[in-house]
Amino acid sequence: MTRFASMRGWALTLIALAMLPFILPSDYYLGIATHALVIAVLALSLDILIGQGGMSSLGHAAYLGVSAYAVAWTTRNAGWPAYAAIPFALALGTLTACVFGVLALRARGLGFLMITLALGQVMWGAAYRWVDLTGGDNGIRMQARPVLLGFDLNNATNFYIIVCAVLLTTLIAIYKLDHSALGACLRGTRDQPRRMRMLGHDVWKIRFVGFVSAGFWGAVAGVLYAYDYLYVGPSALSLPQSAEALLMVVLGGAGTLAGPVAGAIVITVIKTVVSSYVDRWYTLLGLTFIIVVSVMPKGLVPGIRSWMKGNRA
Amino acid sequence: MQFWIIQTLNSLAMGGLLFLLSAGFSLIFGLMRIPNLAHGGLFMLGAYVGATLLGQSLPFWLAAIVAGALVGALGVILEGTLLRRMAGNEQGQVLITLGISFIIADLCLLSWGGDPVPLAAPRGLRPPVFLAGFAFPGYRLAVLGFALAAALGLWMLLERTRLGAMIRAGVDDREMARSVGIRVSRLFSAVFFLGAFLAGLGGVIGGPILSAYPGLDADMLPLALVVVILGGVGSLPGALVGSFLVGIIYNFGTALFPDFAYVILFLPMVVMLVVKPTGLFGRAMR
Amino acid sequence: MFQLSRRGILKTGLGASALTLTGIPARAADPLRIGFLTVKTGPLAAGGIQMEQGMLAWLKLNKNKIGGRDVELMVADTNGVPATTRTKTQELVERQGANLLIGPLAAFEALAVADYTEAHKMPTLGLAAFDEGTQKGAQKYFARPTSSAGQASHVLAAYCYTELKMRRMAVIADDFAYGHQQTSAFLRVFEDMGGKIVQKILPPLNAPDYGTYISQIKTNLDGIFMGFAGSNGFRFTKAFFEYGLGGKIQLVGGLTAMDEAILQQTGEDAVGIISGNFYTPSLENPENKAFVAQMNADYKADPGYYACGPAIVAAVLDAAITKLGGKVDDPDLLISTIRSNTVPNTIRGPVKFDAYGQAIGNIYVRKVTRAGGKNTNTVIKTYENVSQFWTYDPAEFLKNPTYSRDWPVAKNLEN
Amino acid sequence: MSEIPALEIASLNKRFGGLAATRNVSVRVMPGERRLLIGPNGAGKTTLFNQIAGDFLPDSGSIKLFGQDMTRLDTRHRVRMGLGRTYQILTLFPHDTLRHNVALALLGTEGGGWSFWSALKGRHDLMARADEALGQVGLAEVAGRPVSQTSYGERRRLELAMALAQKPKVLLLDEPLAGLSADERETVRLLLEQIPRDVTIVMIEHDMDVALAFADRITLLNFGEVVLEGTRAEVIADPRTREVYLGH
Repeated sequence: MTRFASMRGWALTLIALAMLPFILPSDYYLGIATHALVIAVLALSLDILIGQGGMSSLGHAAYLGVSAYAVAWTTRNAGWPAYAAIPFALALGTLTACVFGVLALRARGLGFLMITLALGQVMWGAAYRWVDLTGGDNGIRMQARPVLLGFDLNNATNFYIIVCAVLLTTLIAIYKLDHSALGACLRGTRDQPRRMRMLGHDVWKIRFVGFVSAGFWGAVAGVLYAYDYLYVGPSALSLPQSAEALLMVVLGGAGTLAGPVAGAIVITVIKTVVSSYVDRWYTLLGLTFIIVVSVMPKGLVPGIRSWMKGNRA
Repeated sequence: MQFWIIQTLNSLAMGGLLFLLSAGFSLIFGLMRIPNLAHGGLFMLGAYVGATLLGQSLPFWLAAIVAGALVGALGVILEGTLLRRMAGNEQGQVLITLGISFIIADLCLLSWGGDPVPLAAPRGLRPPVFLAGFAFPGYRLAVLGFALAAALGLWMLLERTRLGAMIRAGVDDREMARSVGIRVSRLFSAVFFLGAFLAGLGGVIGGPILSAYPGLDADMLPLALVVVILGGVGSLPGALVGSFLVGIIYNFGTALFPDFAYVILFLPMVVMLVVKPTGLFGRAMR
Repeated sequence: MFQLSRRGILKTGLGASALTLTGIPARAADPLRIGFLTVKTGPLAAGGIQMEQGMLAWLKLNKNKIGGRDVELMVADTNGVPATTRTKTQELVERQGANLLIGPLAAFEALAVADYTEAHKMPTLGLAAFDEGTQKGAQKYFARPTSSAGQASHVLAAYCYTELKMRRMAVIADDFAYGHQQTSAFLRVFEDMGGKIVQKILPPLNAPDYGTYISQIKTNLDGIFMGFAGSNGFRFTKAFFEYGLGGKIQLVGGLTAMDEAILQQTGEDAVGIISGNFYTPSLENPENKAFVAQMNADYKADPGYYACGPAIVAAVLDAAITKLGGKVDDPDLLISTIRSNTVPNTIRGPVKFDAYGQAIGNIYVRKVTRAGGKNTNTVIKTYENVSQFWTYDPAEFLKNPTYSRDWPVAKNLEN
Repeated sequence: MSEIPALEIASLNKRFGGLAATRNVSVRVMPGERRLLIGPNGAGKTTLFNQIAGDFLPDSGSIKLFGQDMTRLDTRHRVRMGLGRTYQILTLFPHDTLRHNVALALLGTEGGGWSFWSALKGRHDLMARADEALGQVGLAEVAGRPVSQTSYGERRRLELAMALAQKPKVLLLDEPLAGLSADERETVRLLLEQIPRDVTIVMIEHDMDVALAFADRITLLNFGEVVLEGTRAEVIADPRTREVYLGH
């Protein structure tokens, strides 16, 4: 029953997303929808760590940033075509996650949070300072989005469709991971690492694989980010970006598929739409953090679900 | 030779300032396991409030204490209303304190505007002191002295008073503290007051060097983090040694390896976390 | 090419009045929709708020009219984050139907939206001082009535060499593009004239303390050039005095190192500091006097680098749109009119544009004086009609790399 | 008998701060043997288990499984060598089904935990073997139920099923009967009896009625030290046993 209800919910959501280009009055709104869904991929990737692995990271934007820089640099400075730039960016982003994983997985809980934060700051510092490679604070611009498989991504609707498709792929992959043996092991290491060890599992390796797959999907978000904004600068891998991704996950509901997407949409709307009408939107964003965490500690999606259940009963 | 002497003095003076910044952060982190990301905001708020009080021609040291107390009171309110309910939920605490820091930053901007607000040092401490042929800012030496005095005071508080004994017990083992009848909630309020008080006080004392400006919070918070990670969580000697260590790394590091200035503090932090996650003086975190 | 021919046509007959008579009359009832990109939250908000204040003060003085049309000012807060800047730009252009844009504040923001505004043929009046905007990356729909990053540095270097007879100098600047470009421009002219930059210090933008850097400064210098942004110039100067160096070495500042926003806070320490800028509130022209009075009345502050920009932009726009009879529908015509105009009476003095969209105008060398407890950047020498290329040939100039951390190479550093 | 012991602990020492938790402990358990560890609370029984399992390393001494040294090995390698363990305090995955819990145990020893695409539920062979293991402990009917909806006794049996599913050669049982009703004890006792003799068992248990009947040999620990070791009768008869328990 609930399974059916949730499948129906997903189907409706997907149809709504697919209809968006025809409903929205202008490319501007479609652009905002695109931004939200791009960042939703980042939030989803972080949720592999948080929801399944129980590891809150404050350096997750690093993979987005590295991969976005890789796309921009190879496209702009080396003239690579997209089909070369994208795999390279994904590989580089994933490699970054491997290095981060080796360093950060020595600790748990707060220690883990602090290492990821420090590593993220190091990456930010490098992006800011390594001007030859990154253009420093000026960042790297790209002229145009590529044409992929005859699909001109410079058209807002086309790009939106691609982003939707990638988001859907991410959702399916995470759903599959969630129900796979690895997903089960990952949750096992989250809840009872000692027990998992006693059952013969390589806890470190399981966490590492979870960490790196989160990094991979973060890198996927980075590719989309680079093509979405056609610009990459240090702010793409800054602490606020990482913290925002964390907030999106917690806001929407960690460990759920819909949660991070909902969180990404809410935060994007506050930042882009609400900020046009409310001068003190920064305070509002802070209040959102506080209210959501205090009132719905499990996040919007589980919160609303249980509220609806309560109403029905 | 002069380079080494003056950079050492710089390191020590900056270490003193960092100690005032991070002692409270470390206490709260150690006892309550709250990574208080609003600490930079509280420090900045202290600086702004201090500037306003100085504008009312309060004496400097009184302004520092009043600003500290006001920020401390705010800390107690935040702890009681928002953070206590989040006990044990680190992720929730991180996000709430981050939210608080956003609000503090935005309201400071609203109240004091965007231009930097200077804080005047006490008149007698303004002129440079001449030591063996070169000048060194008198106020910075005073800050170093004050930080050492504050460290001594805190040490006395922690080692010689009943409150201190309870705090230490709580840092070591919270369950144990509870089981021997310490009212942990009241203790937490006290610690949060103390931590926020130190942040506010530090903001005023650091004011003549740093001045109050938007972004001061974001500039200071990472420093507090680095100090605490290097020195060890919840350890007063750790915070003191960590502060001086960061002062030394920053001053000599940026002078000797200018290309690494942007990451000079985070690289040692990563190394420390990987090699000795508890920091120099810290005990294992659960 | 296209620009030039368009300009040619304008010059050879189609005057403004002719256009109004022959073209579709502008509907004066419709307001002129100006998208204003600024920063009102986050660490860059100080400048962004002043930017908005400057714009509002000018509009108030001019009865909310530019080129005879009512203005609808649409202010967007970018938070100083380029991704947000891009979204906000899209909002202003696509949703709010802006006729033109003013801003954004920071160079990296401007770079992030440059391709977008070009692609959408959106006339953009730039404020951020970055050399790319009007040099190698010069854009068609862009004009900057303020200055490039290096424009005032060139002048200042010449002043230091010629008037102050300085020969050995150090440069210190924030370690980001704006700081690099200011110092590199200074370095180039100073060394081309025969001076030596013997020390180059680049503290990180978010340096918590300048003590360590000040301790490194050589003592046998004729002067120090400061390429600081935000409050860093103020913080550096204060520390400079704390370390007992005040008055011993002449400080010379770029566009923002001694900005009005921090001038009063710096107190007596500021006295005697020399800086170069395209504007200063003590200018005697009537437009400026009225503007400064308005700023003082509304915000109790003298306009500085950030506040003056929009007022200069507004005057340039006013002239161009008046010439066009209020008609702004054709972006090509609007931008070419802006660029081909000479505006005699902005608050910074006369403004005209070069072929790259950068204003050619006065650069003022100023010295801080103090009277009645108030600091003033007093003009001590005016260089007229200064190009962003200084005295270099533009074509030759553009063959070189854009000013950066590493170019021109400082050949005379002593360690 | 020159047979290689299933588990051989030699001169093991472990100190925590100033406290000696394990003092020069040497124990040899022969293949197929049922060994009971007894001793008052704090005698160091679970600490010893933790060191055998590899939760932490001893300061000195050695631990061998069938002659192979594993003193410094990772827990998971010990498990692969044939070590199994149940816990005194239940540490199961409460939101998952019993079947899922056993499947995790199977994945631990057999590998195959790296699949990130195919659904765990769809691994029919794995699930069948998990059901089989649950059948052995009489939990076949509730295999699809989440652990949180089962009784305490059922969870104890699930612990056993998870350990047995891994086909251990040496099984450490930490108080398998603790907290059970008389009926449940009897059930578990029967299950323990049914474990074939190719599994060597070392058990900590306070329920002397069951434990003494089950054990071949008994080791008495106190203050981290082996006080004595012998057959059931020897240990019961020894005055030191009374001393340790009554003197405490």
